[in-house]
Amino acid sequence: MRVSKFDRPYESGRPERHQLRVENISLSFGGVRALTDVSLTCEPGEILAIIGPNGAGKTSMLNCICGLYHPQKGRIMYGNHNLARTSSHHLPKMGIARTFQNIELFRHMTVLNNLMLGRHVHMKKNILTALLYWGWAEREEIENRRFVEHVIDLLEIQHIRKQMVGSLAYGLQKRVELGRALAMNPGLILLDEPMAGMNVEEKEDMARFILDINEEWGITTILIEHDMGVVMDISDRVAVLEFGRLIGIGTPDEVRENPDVIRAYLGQDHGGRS
Amino acid sequence: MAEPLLALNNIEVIYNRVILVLKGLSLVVEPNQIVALLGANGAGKTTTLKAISGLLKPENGAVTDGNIQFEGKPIHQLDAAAIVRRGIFQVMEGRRVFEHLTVEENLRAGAYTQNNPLETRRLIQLVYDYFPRLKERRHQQAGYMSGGEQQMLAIGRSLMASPKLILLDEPSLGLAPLLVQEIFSIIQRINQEQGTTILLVEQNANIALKVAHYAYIMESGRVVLDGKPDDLVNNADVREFYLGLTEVGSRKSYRDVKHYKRRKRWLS
Amino acid sequence: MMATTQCGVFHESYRSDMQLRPTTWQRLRVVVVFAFIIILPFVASAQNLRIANTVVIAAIGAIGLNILVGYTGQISLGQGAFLAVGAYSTGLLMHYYELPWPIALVLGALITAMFGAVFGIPSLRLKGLYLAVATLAAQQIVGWFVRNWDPIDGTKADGAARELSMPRALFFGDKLNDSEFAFYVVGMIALVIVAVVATNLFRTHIGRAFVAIRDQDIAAEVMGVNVFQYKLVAFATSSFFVGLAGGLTAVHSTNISFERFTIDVSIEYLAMIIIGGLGSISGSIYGAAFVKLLPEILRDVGLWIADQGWLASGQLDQYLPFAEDAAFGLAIILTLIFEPEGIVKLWSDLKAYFRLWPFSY
Amino acid sequence: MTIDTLPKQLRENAQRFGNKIALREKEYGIWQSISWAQYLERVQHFALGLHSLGFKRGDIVGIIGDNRPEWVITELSAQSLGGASIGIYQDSTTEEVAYIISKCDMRFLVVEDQEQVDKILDLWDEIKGVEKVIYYDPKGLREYQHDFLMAFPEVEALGAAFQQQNPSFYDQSVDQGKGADIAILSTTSGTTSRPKLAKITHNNLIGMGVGLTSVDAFGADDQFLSFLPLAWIGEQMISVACGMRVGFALSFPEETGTVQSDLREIGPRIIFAPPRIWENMLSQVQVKIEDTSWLKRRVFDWSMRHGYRLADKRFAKQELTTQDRWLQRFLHWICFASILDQLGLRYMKWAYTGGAALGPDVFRFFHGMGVNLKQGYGQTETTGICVVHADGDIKFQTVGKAMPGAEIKIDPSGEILAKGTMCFAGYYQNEEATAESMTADGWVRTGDAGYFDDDGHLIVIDRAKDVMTLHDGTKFSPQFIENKLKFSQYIREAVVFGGGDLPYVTAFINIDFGNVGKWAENHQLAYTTYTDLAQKPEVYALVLQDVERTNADLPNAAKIQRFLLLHKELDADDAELTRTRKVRRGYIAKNYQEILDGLYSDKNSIDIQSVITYQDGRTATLNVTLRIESLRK
Amino acid sequence: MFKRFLIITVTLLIVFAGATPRTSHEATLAQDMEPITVGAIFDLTGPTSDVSQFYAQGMLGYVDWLNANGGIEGHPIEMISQDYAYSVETAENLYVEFVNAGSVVFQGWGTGDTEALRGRIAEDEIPFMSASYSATLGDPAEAPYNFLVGTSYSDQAIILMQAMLDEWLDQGYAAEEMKVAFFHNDSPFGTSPLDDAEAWAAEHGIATVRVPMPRGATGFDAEITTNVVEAEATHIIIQNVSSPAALLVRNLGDLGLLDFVQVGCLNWCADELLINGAGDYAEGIMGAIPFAPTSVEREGQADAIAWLDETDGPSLAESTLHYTQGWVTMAVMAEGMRLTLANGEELTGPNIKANLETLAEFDTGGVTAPITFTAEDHRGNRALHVYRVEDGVWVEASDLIDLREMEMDME
Repeated sequence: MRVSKFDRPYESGRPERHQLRVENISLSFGGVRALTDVSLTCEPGEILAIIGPNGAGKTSMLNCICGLYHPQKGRIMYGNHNLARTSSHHLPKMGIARTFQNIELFRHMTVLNNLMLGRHVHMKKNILTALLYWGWAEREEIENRRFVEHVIDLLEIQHIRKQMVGSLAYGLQKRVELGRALAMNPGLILLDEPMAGMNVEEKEDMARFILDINEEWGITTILIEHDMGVVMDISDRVAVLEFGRLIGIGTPDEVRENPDVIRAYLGQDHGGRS
Repeated sequence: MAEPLLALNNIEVIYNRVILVLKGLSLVVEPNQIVALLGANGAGKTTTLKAISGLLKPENGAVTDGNIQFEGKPIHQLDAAAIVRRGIFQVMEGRRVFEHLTVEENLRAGAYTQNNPLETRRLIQLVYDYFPRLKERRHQQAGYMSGGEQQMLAIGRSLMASPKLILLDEPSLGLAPLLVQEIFSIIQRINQEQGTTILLVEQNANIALKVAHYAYIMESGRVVLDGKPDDLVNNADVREFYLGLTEVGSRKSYRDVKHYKRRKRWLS
Repeated sequence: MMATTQCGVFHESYRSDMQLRPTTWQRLRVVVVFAFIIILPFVASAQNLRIANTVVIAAIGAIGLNILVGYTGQISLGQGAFLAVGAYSTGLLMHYYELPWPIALVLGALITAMFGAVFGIPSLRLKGLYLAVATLAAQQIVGWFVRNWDPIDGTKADGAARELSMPRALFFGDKLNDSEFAFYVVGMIALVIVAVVATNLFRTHIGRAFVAIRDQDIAAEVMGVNVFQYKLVAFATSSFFVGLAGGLTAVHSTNISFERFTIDVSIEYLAMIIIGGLGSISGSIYGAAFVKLLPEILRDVGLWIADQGWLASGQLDQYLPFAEDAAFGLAIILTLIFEPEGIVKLWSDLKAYFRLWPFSY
Repeated sequence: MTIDTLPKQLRENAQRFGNKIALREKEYGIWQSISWAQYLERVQHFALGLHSLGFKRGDIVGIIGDNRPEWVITELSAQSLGGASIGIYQDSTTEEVAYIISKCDMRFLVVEDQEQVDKILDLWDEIKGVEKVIYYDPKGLREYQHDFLMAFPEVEALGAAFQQQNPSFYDQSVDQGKGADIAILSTTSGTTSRPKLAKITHNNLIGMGVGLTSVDAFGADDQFLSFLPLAWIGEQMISVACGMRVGFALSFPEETGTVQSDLREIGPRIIFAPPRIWENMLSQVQVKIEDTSWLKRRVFDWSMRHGYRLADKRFAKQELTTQDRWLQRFLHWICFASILDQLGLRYMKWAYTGGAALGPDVFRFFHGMGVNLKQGYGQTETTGICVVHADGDIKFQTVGKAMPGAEIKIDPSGEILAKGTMCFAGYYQNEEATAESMTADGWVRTGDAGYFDDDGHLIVIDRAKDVMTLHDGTKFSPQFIENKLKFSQYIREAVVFGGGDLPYVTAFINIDFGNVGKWAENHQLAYTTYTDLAQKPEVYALVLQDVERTNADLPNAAKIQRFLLLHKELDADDAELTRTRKVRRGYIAKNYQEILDGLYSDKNSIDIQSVITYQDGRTATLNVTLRIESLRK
Repeated sequence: MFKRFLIITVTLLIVFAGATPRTSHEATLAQDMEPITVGAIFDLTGPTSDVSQFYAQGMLGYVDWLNANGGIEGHPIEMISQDYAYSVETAENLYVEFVNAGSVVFQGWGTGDTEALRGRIAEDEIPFMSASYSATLGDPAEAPYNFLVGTSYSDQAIILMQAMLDEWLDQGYAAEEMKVAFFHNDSPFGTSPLDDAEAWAAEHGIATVRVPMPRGATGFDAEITTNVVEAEATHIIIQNVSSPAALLVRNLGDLGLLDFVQVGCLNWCADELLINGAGDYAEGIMGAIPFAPTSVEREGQADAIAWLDETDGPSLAESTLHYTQGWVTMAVMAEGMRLTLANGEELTGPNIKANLETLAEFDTGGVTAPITFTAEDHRGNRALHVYRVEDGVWVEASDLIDLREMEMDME
């Protein structure tokens, strides 16, 4: 069976997309408040950026959404599920994927295997067939490989397909991590500083990929990013956190003009490519 | 021209005995200057810094060819500790501070080459002058500070060794715009007031070219372009691939990025 | 970048791309290995074949341990215990239920798998050294059980010594504990199956999940891997193979006593996978061979040296056996210093050296 | 029914080979294949799709893009409808593209991706006649809402629907085709001026295929990787003409950047590549050998020494002794096999170089390693090739003998003339040029000067008009000197001037960055960029040695007296090379008039302003000071 | 990379160069007759090496002495031996190798290997002796080819208890007031005598308790507190090797219990090493010692003393009683072979077994009680002297206590 550039493999097998509603969540670690009464929504298909100074609680927010932290107060509703009370390994089944700020790839696996792990939830778990690698297990591997190859093509990482992730440059690792999340064929993707440590050229690539997955694959995207150029260009809406509180949310233009945001985060030279 | 403070001559770096990372890389750092090293990820910038500071060995890397001269003397055979004693201090990417120590303990740890307690006190005061925020948090555990404060601490700690040359690896990584501006203006002040030479690796070409006296651009383990920032910002490739400017000089929108790239020429 | 393939080898389907041995050379190596395996029993002396058999058993056990330690990153000091469970359950099944040995072997391995899964439970909370200590408990508990559990005595006419007396296992009329040839056939078939099956495992999502847990358990969790469940599966799978090795030890012996399954054995197996290469099936086999053959080779070399008359006979042999221990320790230290990734890395370096011939990158 | 057109051949092949693989493309990690039957089906659909869109007999479809199945499908589709295709180099500037499009009155364009679509959009106002632009890689095109844009599968779907309605239309259309119909237009390499469009007929292509395959009997099972631009006649000649004739599988690489590894995977048995490719491979081997360990280098040196000895024996047509043959096998086993493996040449049976002259040293090197490398000679006007070495009759100074079906003669002025089935049908809409290119009795003027040696092998001197008359009256070929210079591993490209009004011989030289860089590293010479390295006095001294070595074999008047190392590599984007990477001597002379003047003055250095062109058409000016090295006593 | 290969290879070679593990003790006196091959394994580096090394020297010493004195009917003995570090697996490997090399009899060492090889030697018909004295091994129905030269552990324990009981009664206590704690190695070796000993104690109204001694323990205070102090044991019998036994004795001494509790050792700790290890605390400890300690003079030690002297070896006292133990064990095996040859029979396992079974009241010069094997009983004797440590040496503390005689008396 030929795989064509005109295929749209992401159109089948993806869980339904829902609105994400974060409702009054508060999170604290032993008295230190990371998030205080934050509420926001993210509509299906939109790109929502979360910005804010270092330590404002942006990553904590993502961790709450994907089940790594459980907020003490509030709900995070995705469809009928309250994510605030769900273990993180259940999230992929609901179609939620994420990447990490400090790259949490499986360093001793090839790029291909990292991406194949993204397909984990789409594969049936049966240790016996796995051991024998007979027929069924092999077919399943091949089917999922096909999907993964589309991700590889999208992210232009063909040349490193069979390299160990640990040996790759930082920028490529970021790309692979995005690929791994994408391989899940999620409905909602959470990206934690996808462009940190990249030069303009690499950021352009990454922006292109994010737009591709958002517009072509139709994946709802929530991202944390410091580069205002990128944030203002590609996001539909921007949420601003400071000291664990939401101090503004709106379209890039609205946020750009918000005095609180300028004071806390942007500075005078805001909106520039810095 | 006076002898350069640091000169890398044709160094070749190989990791794990087979992976060639730097090939025939040469660059020169003049005293009292800020020299920026720009380039994409994987171009070998961090490797270059590690080659200078002797930190390749722990990562199974080795300078297999060429030499590195510091104040006219070869240092590429020395181990990391000896290089620090010669006056080169590397501030690692990702703000590696001692998380369980307080700010002040971190600074004292940075002064381990100092034997004179008076001098140590003077240096701590100096660091606090540059980074008032650190003074505010002097008794706080470093691990609980925000990314920007940790970055400040990492730079401050490097000052404690009174180095002649600071190797600064991506000070802006993961920092909010306001903080980036703040840190870079401090870096510039340190360079001007202390006369400390700085070799700066940075992805944010915009700000790096603003503070640097000279810059090198690396691609695939080689220098492809070098020159004064003023010249470089006029180079078409730098403008397009490092500054994100369009032909007429306005900022390109990230929405309009193409799926193909123009070939780079790297001519100047 | 290093090319991993050879000129003229290309894949027109994912199936062929995902094959284990795509190039001619790799296939040739497989043929050579199989030829060696088949010819060996016909040319080796009985005692050499016996040594080969101990290597075979050790290799199966080492593969099992490597699945847990090397691939999944869960350190275990309970190898001896798991081997004992395999050996005793196989033996007792044969003794009390008079099960044919192949069935007893498989059931024994399954019992060990369950046992392993139970001892994997602490891995939910414990990591690294702490988990190692927890598995050490398995060693102690099993040791105690073996020394004190009455049914083991019952296998003998009088219950003086606590050993399991093994009923005879026959393979085409030959006793497995007597005919080294017969055992070689059985053991080698088992090893080949285990090696293939374990290799297959790591081509699938289940095996990948194991490695993911080792490399980044949080990320694995976020990818939908139920980390705890998979750790238990890893413990069970590993223990299954270890139990099989234990069962084979049992059918290879006339009596089994707890002394075969002490903590020393656990450490010896860890040495095998460290020297051979963590996270590598073939490394497990190399390591098992190295650890089991090193003393034999040392002995032959020593003997040869003695034959040359280079050493005065008599006094020296009193303390020279320590050379064996020293060599052992040295091998582990040298491995850790020079090639922490083990023999398998040396081998792949060697292959790389020739693959890139006559270039060096 | 005779097979006189390529579409007929395709139909025949689909019948004969059925499910055997015809096209193979590295995509999504594997070599996805298309059988001959599928190939025909896709051509049918696409052709009928084009027909539905209004493609008429005699129309010309332009193709811009990397080598992909869609490229040849488009070509065959156009031919099936009685039209022709023209390949446009994908790195062509917008100006070049516009020229060709308007020259052909093109209505249909098939392009690869966003890059090419953008190029067309930029030109849209200039290229009025174009009706449809069909793309085959949709990446990044989701927001392009132009009516004239169509995806390749859409056209195929149209065609499939048409086929339902008119099941016999395609076959009728193919049957109407005649051998004398134009199959493709091919741009001449244009070292001097704007490209001309040569009309190549089906007869030409098939005739060329018959000729070449009768010299070397390719088979249906031989592998071939199509990685050179299909717009180039050389690529058309092997992959389309010969490939279609014998039915071998055509493989397309994944991307331009992966050609090396794709070549290695496929391990082709046939390759036709211009000298540049061979020179690159040599340079790659040289750099890597420099860097390898002592033992490995010794093994290589020893093997090469004996390899050369055996190759020379073969060139001299001496019988190899049993001992020699065993030595050959041993050398192959111990050294060459693995090098060839890494280069992807391990299973090479017939390797050709053509399009320009290959330096004898490079030629000998590959023969030393046991590669059956042959020179071919021809030009666009002779469908790429008309003279070639036959097996066992290889001489490195010559280009071999005329292929079956071709005749070669030298006219009194020394120009090489060719005649035969592969000679083209004239230039498209350019009677004047057509007339100039042929003699009255139908011989094609090649424009090259040459002669036959004692064995009847053709020896090509140079472009006839490049042959220079030196101040003492002797004639000399600059290309000869250039190739001699290029023997040196430190010299990548050279442009030699002299003759005519010029009082002595001079040269522009491009250093080989890899090898000179390596040399600099070994000699503790620090450098940063290409420009920096090229202007080092030490590098001048290094190159000087090679220039002197070249001079030693040259008559006095032809000796190079002054040279300089250029600050940048000659580049097709700056129009200094043709798209097939041949030096455009005239353009360079004009463009670098300042430098040339400097070479003929007493100055030791000159300051110049040089303009470089970026791919997107932007230009930038560089200010450089170039040193001049003088050999005058 | 090759540099590293080189370093590793060279280092390994250096290590190799230092090793000659297996030794062949061939005739030192020129003899024409065909040598007799005897396989033996010793623990020279393993957990029991402290005692096994002397046992090994004794056995090898006897072989050399015998060869120097005419061998067995003119045949020299070629002993092939090797360290097996108490690894059962290695023992099995070596057994197969030595039997293939022509061993007609085999000298084993520990309980682990003896038990593991028991079935195999019966099938291979190889007469087998070892320093493991489990009572089972003396039962030909269970272990047809095993022979016990020393008194079995069970018998040792019973004899020791008999001696203890005698003293206890002499001191005016009743048997019912006696309570024996068996401190034993936590292994088949350690538990081997317990069932029999407990049965005997029960018969005599003596209370008992088992106390396992964990391997590698650095102190036994906990065991002592529970099982001696709180349970008010009056006697302790140790079935373990010398080092842990010495440690136990020191612990007892440190706790001041030695004045209240009588300690006794079975043979693997009742030796010179215990005295070295326990120092003054060893005073008064009783020992069930089947092979006479070096501190008492026996006729049977004379040859060994002379041989050690002749070969400039260490003194017998330095070589401990395990030297004589090895010496005598080999001597008994040699006697079996001598009888076979003397009877004109071929030297095969079954023949040697049959001839050993004719051995009656074989005198070992007083080192052990006379040895008698029959087809029904492979326990060489069931008698020994109980010893006691006095002034730092073992002195005889009882007459020969012979269980066979006692049983016959009872019948």
